[in-house]
Amino acid sequence: MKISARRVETATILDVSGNIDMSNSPEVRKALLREIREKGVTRVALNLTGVAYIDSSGVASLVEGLKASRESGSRFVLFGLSDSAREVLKISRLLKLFEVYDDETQAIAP
Amino acid sequence: MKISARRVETATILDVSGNIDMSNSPEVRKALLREIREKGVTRVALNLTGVAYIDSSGVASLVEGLKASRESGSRFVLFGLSDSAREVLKISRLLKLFEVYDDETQAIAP
Amino acid sequence: MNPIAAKQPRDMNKSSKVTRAFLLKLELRSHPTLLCVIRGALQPLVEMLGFSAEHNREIIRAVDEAVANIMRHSYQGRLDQPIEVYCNRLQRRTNGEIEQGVEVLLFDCGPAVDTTKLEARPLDEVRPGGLGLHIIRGSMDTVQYKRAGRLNRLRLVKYARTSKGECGSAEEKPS
Amino acid sequence: MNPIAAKQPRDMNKSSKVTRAFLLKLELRSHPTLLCVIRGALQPLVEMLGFSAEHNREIIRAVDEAVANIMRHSYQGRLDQPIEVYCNRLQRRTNGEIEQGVEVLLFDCGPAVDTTKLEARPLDEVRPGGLGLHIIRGSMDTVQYKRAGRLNRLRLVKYARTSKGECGSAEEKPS
Ligand SMILES: Nc1ncnc2c1ncn2[C@@H]1O[C@H](COP(=O)(O)OP(=O)(O)O)[C@@H](O)[C@H]1O
Ligand SMILES: Nc1ncnc2c1ncn2[C@@H]1O[C@H](COP(=O)(O)OP(=O)(O)O)[C@@H](O)[C@H]1O
Repeated sequence: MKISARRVETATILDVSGNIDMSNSPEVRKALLREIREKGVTRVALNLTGVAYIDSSGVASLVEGLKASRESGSRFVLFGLSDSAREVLKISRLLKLFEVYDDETQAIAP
Repeated sequence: MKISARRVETATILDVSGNIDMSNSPEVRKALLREIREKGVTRVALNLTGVAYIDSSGVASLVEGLKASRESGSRFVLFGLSDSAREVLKISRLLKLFEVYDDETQAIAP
Repeated sequence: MNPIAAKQPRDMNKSSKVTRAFLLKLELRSHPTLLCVIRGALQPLVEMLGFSAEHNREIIRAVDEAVANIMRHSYQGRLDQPIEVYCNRLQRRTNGEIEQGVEVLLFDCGPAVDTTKLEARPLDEVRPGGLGLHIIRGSMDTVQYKRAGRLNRLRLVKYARTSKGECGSAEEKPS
Repeated sequence: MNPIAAKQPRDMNKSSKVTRAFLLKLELRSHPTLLCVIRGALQPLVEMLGFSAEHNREIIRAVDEAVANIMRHSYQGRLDQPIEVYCNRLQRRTNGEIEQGVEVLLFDCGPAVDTTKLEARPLDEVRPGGLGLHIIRGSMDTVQYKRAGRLNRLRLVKYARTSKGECGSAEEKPS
């Protein structure tokens, strides 16, 4: 799993590739919280295009990201979900809780 | 592994997807020989774009295809090779023996 | 040496209409970086059995979550403890139709699972964690925890629906 | 019940500078449709060990060809015979540098391999077949066939080259 951040105006896009499971979800959590709490960032978009699989510990990291963004008054959005990622959010009854977009353009549109 | 044939003028394109190994290389061999021996077909192009892995039994099927095409006076060409497919042909010293193209347009160009 | 090795389950041939064929056994340690190895082995295996792509993903997800729970709870994060995964192909005859299924058995040597703690939490509260059991139960037809001697055994079973069932399961469940 | 199960190899700890850690054991039957399961398990495993993508593919290819040979030659196409695959992580110290390696041990219960037949054929003749051994030997650092009691054991070892070696191996071999 690799994760890296890029800045597009006042949004940060976090690109992840590889699978997210118990072995690396703490890294995802750390990167998410760091970017969300960064000053001046109004939106953090997590790019899951390169992620085929997310387990429940990965989902837990996303929920932590969401809570942190609510605290800091910024937006946390997801895009590029695989069928598997969508299913695990759905079965966890969290799909409607997240702002989910198809692609980057939509995810960072004003 | 799935294999299907389509006709483009006097050429036949065989699209394969999945991996080719000992469990299914006889199917590949059969499909290849059938198309190569088909009357009026001047060229058979094997589309390996969807094939990540070929083992030595798959390579053996390709060699049989090549021999059959020489017998029938037609051409047998490959395109869309993955790194792995290229490597197994190279290590078998067969890469130079085959006509290998990058894509379909080149593979069926007159 | 390995206490698990001798304990191949022999108690599962009771059900008369179900036939069972051994497909694969995996032995590994309780290190989370090995979860991807289990998924990598299981993916082509369940694909072979004729499950739909969505059912494949459910099976992989359930096994992954169940092994993660063994690592986290049964072994409390220790990285070098033994885990065994057995995969069997099942066939059963229902109403004259043959259904293909898969049975995954997970063994660990941790302390007996406290079954009163095996509670999937209600999902209306939004908080991280506590989703694993919910995912496992929602993905498989059978989820059975059992103490077998000094081992914990988790039995997961899922059948591929027949064409009739396939339609039924394609419907959206009310949520 | 399984004759292989009791025969875990214990003869490999002789070399003093090499440390070995168990990673994975796979047990399966000699059915070619299971080759993809072995590749599926090994791929993430060797990826973890820090091999280059090309070396990863070489290891997977060697193991796949070796298991195919067991199915074809040792078991003569019978589909229900036992095969065991052990994967160990190796570390060795050469010139003060630590090299990561992988050891794959394959066991089968077929008749003793006739080592005089283990001949990779010359490649100048173009004909189908006879490529497996050539691929296995060209992909791994060590390829050792050995009779171990009533079992055949094939030992495959490959080390990830250190940064120095990496440059060297990137050169085209003369062909
Ligand atoms: N293999 C196991 N061994 C022991 N306890 C378990 C096991 N699996 C689950 N549990 C118990 O069930 C609870 C719920 O598990 P789960 O839904 O996966 O959520 P989480 O792992 O995030 O707590 C766990 O907190 C634990 O107490
Ligand atoms: N596991 C094995 N058991 C017995 N004989 C083997 C085994 N592997 C290889 N051989 C022998 O080595 C020969 C060369 O093998 P290989 O190069 O893989 O080509 P092929 O399998 O196409 O014959 C085989 O024909 C067989 O006689």
